[in-house]
Amino acid sequence: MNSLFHRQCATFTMIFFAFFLYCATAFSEPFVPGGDIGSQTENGFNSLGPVVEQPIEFPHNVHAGQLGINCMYCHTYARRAPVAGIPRLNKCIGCHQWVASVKDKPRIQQLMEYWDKKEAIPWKKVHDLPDFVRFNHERHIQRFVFQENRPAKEACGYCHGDVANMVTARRVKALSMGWCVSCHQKDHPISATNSKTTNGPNDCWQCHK
Amino acid sequence: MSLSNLLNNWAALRETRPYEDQYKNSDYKWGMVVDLDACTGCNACTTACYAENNLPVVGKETFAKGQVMHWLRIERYWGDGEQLPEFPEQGAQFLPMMCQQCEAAPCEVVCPVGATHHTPDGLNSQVYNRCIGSRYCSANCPYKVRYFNWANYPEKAWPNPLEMQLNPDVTVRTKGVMEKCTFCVQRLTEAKNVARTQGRKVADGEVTTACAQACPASAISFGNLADPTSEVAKIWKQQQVKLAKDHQDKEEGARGYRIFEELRTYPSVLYLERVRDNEV
Amino acid sequence: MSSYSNISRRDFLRVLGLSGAAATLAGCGKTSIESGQETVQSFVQPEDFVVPGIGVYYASTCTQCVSRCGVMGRVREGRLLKLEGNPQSVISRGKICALGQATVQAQYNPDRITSPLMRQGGALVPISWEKANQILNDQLGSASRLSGKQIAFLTGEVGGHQSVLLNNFLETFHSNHHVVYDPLSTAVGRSASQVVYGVDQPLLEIDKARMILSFGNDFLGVGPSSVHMAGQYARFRKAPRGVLVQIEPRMTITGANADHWYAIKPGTEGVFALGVAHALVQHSAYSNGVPAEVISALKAYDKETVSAITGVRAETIPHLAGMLWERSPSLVLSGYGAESHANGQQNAASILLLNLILGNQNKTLTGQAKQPFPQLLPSQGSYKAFANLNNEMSAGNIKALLLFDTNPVFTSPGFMPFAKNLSAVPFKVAFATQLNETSNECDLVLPLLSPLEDFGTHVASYQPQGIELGIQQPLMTQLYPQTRSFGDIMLDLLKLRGVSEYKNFPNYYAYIQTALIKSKPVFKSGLNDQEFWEDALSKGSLRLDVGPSTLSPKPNAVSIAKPKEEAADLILPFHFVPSVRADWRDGTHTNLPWLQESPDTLTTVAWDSWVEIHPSTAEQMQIVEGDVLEIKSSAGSIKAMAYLFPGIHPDTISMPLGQGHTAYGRYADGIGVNPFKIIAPVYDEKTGELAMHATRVSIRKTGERGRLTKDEGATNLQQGRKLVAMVSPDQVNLSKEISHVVK
Amino acid sequence: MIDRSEEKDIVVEHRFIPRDQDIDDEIAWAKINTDVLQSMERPRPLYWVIFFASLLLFSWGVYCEIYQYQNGLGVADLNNPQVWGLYIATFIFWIGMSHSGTLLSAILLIMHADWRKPIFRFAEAMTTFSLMTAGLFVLVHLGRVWQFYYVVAYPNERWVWPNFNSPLVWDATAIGTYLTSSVVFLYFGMIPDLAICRDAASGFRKKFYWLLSLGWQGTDRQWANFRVAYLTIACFLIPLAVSVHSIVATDFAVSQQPGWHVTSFPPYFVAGALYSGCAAIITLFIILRYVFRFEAYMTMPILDKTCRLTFAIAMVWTYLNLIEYASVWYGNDMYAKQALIYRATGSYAPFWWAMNILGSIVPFALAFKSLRANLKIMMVVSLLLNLGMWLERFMIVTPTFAHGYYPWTWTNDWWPSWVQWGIVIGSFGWFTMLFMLFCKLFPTVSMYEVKEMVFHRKSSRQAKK
Repeated sequence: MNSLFHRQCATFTMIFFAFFLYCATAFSEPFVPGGDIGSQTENGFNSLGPVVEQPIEFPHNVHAGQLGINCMYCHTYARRAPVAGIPRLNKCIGCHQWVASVKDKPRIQQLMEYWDKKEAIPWKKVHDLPDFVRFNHERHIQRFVFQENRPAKEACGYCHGDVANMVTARRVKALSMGWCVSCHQKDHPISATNSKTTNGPNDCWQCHK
Repeated sequence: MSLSNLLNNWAALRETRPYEDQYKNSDYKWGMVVDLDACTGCNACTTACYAENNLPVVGKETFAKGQVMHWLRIERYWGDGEQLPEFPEQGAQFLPMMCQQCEAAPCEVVCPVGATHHTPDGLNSQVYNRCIGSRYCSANCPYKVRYFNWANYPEKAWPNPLEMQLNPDVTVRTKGVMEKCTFCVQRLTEAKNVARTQGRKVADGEVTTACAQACPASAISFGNLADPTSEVAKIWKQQQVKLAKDHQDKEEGARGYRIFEELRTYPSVLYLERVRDNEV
Repeated sequence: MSSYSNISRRDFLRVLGLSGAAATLAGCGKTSIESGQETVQSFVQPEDFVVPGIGVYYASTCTQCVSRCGVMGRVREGRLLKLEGNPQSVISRGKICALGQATVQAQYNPDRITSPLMRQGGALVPISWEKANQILNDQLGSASRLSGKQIAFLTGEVGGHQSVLLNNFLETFHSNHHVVYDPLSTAVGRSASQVVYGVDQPLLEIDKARMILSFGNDFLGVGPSSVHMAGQYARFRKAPRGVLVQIEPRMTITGANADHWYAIKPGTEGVFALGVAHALVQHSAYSNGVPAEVISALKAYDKETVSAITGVRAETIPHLAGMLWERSPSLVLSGYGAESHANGQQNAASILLLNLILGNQNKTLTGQAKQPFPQLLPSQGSYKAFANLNNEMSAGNIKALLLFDTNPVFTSPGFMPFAKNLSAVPFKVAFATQLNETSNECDLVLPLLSPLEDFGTHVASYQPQGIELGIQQPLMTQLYPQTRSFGDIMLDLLKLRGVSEYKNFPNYYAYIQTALIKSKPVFKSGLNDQEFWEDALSKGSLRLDVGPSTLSPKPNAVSIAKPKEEAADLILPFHFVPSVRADWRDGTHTNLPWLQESPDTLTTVAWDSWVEIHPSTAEQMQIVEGDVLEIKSSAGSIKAMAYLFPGIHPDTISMPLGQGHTAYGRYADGIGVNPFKIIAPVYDEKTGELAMHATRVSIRKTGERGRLTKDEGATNLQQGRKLVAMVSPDQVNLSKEISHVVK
Repeated sequence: MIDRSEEKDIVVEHRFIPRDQDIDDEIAWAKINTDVLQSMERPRPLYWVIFFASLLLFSWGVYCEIYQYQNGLGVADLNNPQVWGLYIATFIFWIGMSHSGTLLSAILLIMHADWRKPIFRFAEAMTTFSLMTAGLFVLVHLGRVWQFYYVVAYPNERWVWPNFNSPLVWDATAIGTYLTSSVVFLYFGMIPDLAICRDAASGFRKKFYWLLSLGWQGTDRQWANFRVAYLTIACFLIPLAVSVHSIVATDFAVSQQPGWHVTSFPPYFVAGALYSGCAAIITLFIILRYVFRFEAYMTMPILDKTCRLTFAIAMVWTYLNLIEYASVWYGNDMYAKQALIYRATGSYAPFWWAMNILGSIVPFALAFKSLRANLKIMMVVSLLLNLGMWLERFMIVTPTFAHGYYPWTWTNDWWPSWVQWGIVIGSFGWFTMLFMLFCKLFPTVSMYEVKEMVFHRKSSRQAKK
């Protein structure tokens, strides 16, 4: 009992020191949030985002994987619009009316039904940023695919993950602010030929609207 | 986030005053000119602003409390002194007042969370989702052009199907955040994006704000001050108003001025004096 | 019934429309990252120029007022977001007014009616179109026994092919009983300029004038083409800078922009004009060309007499005369304020006489271009015709009344028992997008497409430059499947009447398409029919560049009476001047929230009615702002809060028209009071039009005090700050300036 | 329970204290313990009445806050020029209150003014509680209080710092530090007394005090450590106290508003803070003295000293106040001058005059010995002074917004809504509640320091002989 008082003091001091040390280290080293998400999803999936029920269970693994179709063949708006967009129905039909082999597959049947009804397919958003965020696919595609000549799979994959191995797309990256900023602060070569590098814009209004 | 990062930007953080030719080498510095001689006070600009920027209609009671949200307001004065004239014999004095996008903005320095800051284009940004609603910026704004969401306006402002009019490029602000005129930044961003893809700068007249586009008397003109060939840059030059000066030495005949220049806010909005014939 | 499936663009509009509804719910403050909550924009087979996230503009024509500006709408994800002026239209020159902007809210108004309504047991209940057509067939079908004067069509200033179909429909009853009621009709002014120039509405070249002397003409506010004239005004202000002098009892927007503004006794504008004329004809340069009897008649108008009558300082008259003398060409305008009095036409004529003396005709004042489509011109309203209709109704001669684009129950003066007579009419059909005081009283209400969902053709009655035939086209797919185009309904009615030549028109769209393609020769277009049509749609108008015609004025047509001073009225001491707000007009637009919220520019009051009273008068009567006053005229009385307003003649009080709705949707109902109801039965001697500004009233403090909903703070002065700096023209060098006015 | 029969002779008990002594140095140490501990015994019904009254006020404030939280700050009738209203005014008021404790316990400690010893404990408690109240107002006035942590500089997922230019960030930091350190200081200073309580108490109370007293035994070693630590914290606290209110002053001085942009604001605010703090001490002094029968410790001479101190500070404040007016009046800033004239003549003039009279004229009552000796008058005076100080804060915030640079937004008739009043009143309830709890849980008079005082006085008196 007698010496309790000093030990108590010591404990206090040690706690304080520990805290200061933590702050010092934390502030001097950038705090990198997990590139792969855990807590970001509502119904906490440890490595993948939630499975999204789509009107048609679209097999990315077949189109992007086995057939190796370029992302931007279907998501054609990505290079010229803020949103990558979903291929218009007649694009799907454009190919599938000639693909006899799968004509009787249930998915294709569904597809044809929509086409006959001349009705747009109500696809669900998988990578849905908050409404105050202005993300522009065009800028990123222009920079990384057309200027740096990276393969679309890599450029798109950085945010969308390895879609070629998914059936319907799932969100695999945090897409949180720190996650964006961590990349915007890196230096990227301005083009494949040029060794000069710049980092992404750090101005709030580039992404916040 | 890193300390080094902070220390590197410390100088920029403390830089609160523009200097000569600050925007010489940058692509854009958005600026505006309002010709008070042409302005007829018709309210077209204010309505255009409501339409473009998702401004909520607050209704009678809230309006009466002084909680209206017009980013751009038309002020009407009967005289410049402190004595009301018997008859306004030279007409009324109209003043379209929006955020002046100050170069040394009093609001920027005081925001605790940096929700309002200066963009490379010389705009005075407002990041809604960062704002915690301390209202210090509004307290410190000499022009009182910052508007606070005193209630959750979206709840009542757009009964279905009125909400179909909302502009998807502009956030709908909810309870407790500050907002203000943005020089229609969504239009600027779009124009810059198009220009950049084509590997060029935004050309003069390619983009303009909603108010300038609507104004039937073309009293408002908007453009890029960093580009000396643009219309606004020419007008600023011809009116001998320098962005980075807090008092202008002009010769006779120029009628450009900035409001509260002596407070060293360095606004980006140039007003042209209202010409009225005294002999009449 | 009316499907435009034959045009591909309509397809994409419809498909987008479907998912558009889903898209709207986004953008409303979602602050977290989601997956699988919202649907993506997806199309079946859109046009190539349709890219998600990027807006597309379509041209159309604004129908909010008679100007008929060319507009274009920004459409994204199938919904119309915003209206802009169409740069290809010479009327709007790419500009747009507040009223035009707000059309979007008429389109998305939550109070629109979405299906036909029928009166059952006093209340209006929704019915199907089959039922509605059934009723129409019974009442107006080929079996109908109505004829001649028994059926009447009461509309606003409807024009284009709408009026063509309408009149053809009436013809099938051997009736020409198309009554146009515009409560703010300019009939007096038109008749006056008929007298002086032989034309209805001469062309004003404001930008050419070096001085404008305007007697209550609000060309910047409620002028015939205010957006265009605002542009002209801006050029008029550039070097060589013109001078604007406004003379009126209550300051209008135009008056607020004048170099000098004079308050004058209401109704004495003509006298003042003759005073100026008298001062002018002293100089030989002006007297020649003016008939001798006019000059002799002017003798009586020496400046002292005039000053005594008008209450304007005597020395003003020679001063203004001198200015007109040195600043030629000038332009003298008479306005609604001067025309709406018992001596209205007299006033207007004497004012216009000044132009003749100054020789402005064919300089700043020319005739409009020759109109190739007179049948498409909007039919002009007149109070007289409306009053006659009212009498017929009370006599019970009207068996069926069709109403479109007008709200007489609200806008008819209080002394006229129109509502009562209306209820007596056996069959009343209203064509409406939204219920109002009038359609509420009807037996059948047919839901219309909003102007932004409908096709149409428009020829403005005032053509500022050449001829522009505005084409109105849908900017988005229709919100409510049950709503229909007025044109379609008229076509159906005509088919019901068994008129053969309309059989081959499936819908109004096809009708106007054919009609316009038929008129191709007039436009000397080299394109083939389809190209011609597509071109017209994409431009939003068909243009014909023809120069203005010359005016041949008749000076001696103006009769000049002896000047007489009106006796002071002791019971009703005040003149009552109802003011017209450019974006409210007669109250047709007070249901649009933006226009309610935007403060009146001169008083900064919003969401309310108010009584403008001069500070000196208020001081005498110990009235302060917010005092509830009772305004009493021979026709009735209303209550509203006082607002101290220096821009008004001390003997005059003023209230804005347009408020005081009782059944016009959530944004208009219960806001303010309706001054139409206290207008006294005073008529213009020559034309018999109702004199809107001739009412005399008395003021009584009720003792209540409220707080006006207004934008201005505790002061309306600059308090020594340099906010709106004023400078006189000789101190600035306008010619050196870079003008940024759209040509 | 105390036997109330002896009340009369207790009331006149100060008679036998010689005039030149602050305290009767013959008083027995055991008596000190019993006297102080009796204040912590089972409360009288009146206590509960007051306690629940203040609890009621507080819960009313809570209700108002919830209502405002749900419907947005609009319900407080704040508007474009009037963005802050009563919240910030009352915030400054409470921050000001908090300075008294530090003044008495730390500054006077350094200056070896030992008459502070009987009264500094409750002053410190006051400090802590008023700081807690002030902190609440910061949160209450935020538009999105659920995001308040954006202000704190900590390593976060968003990779953004707060804006270090903003006085509000300084505020958050300074107040946070000040609050923690005053709590530590208060607690630390109590440890020996808590040990006494531990020894006196029984049952669960014993456990409670046993835990808090950290095994204090009063050995020489402990006393030595204790003294050093206590002095250290005191020295640490003094600059903090000064800085806190200077920073609160910079909230205004840094900004542009006419009437705020004044360099003399920091000292002006600090003076005002000490001023209101001392006034509050006088109030509580009189109350405690009466309620707990502390006449033997909170003696008239000590009150006399406190009053004189207060008067001195009041004069400093008055001086700085006049400086502010003068510098505006003789300066050529037209806007500031207009604002000043508006305060003196505009629609808020009555408050302005009241503020000046209460702040600069009323304190002269403290200059008269006879008045100082009269508890009732002192009570009234001290309350008036605090009212004046609250009005000062109100005058700083509201009229400035009502008459800023921009005439279009001038307002003459702005008045806070019931929600604002509710929350302000609630804060007083909250403060009273906490303080009353403190009085019953902890010794409001520092027993060991009083013993020291008595001992020193006695020994020095004998030395004089």
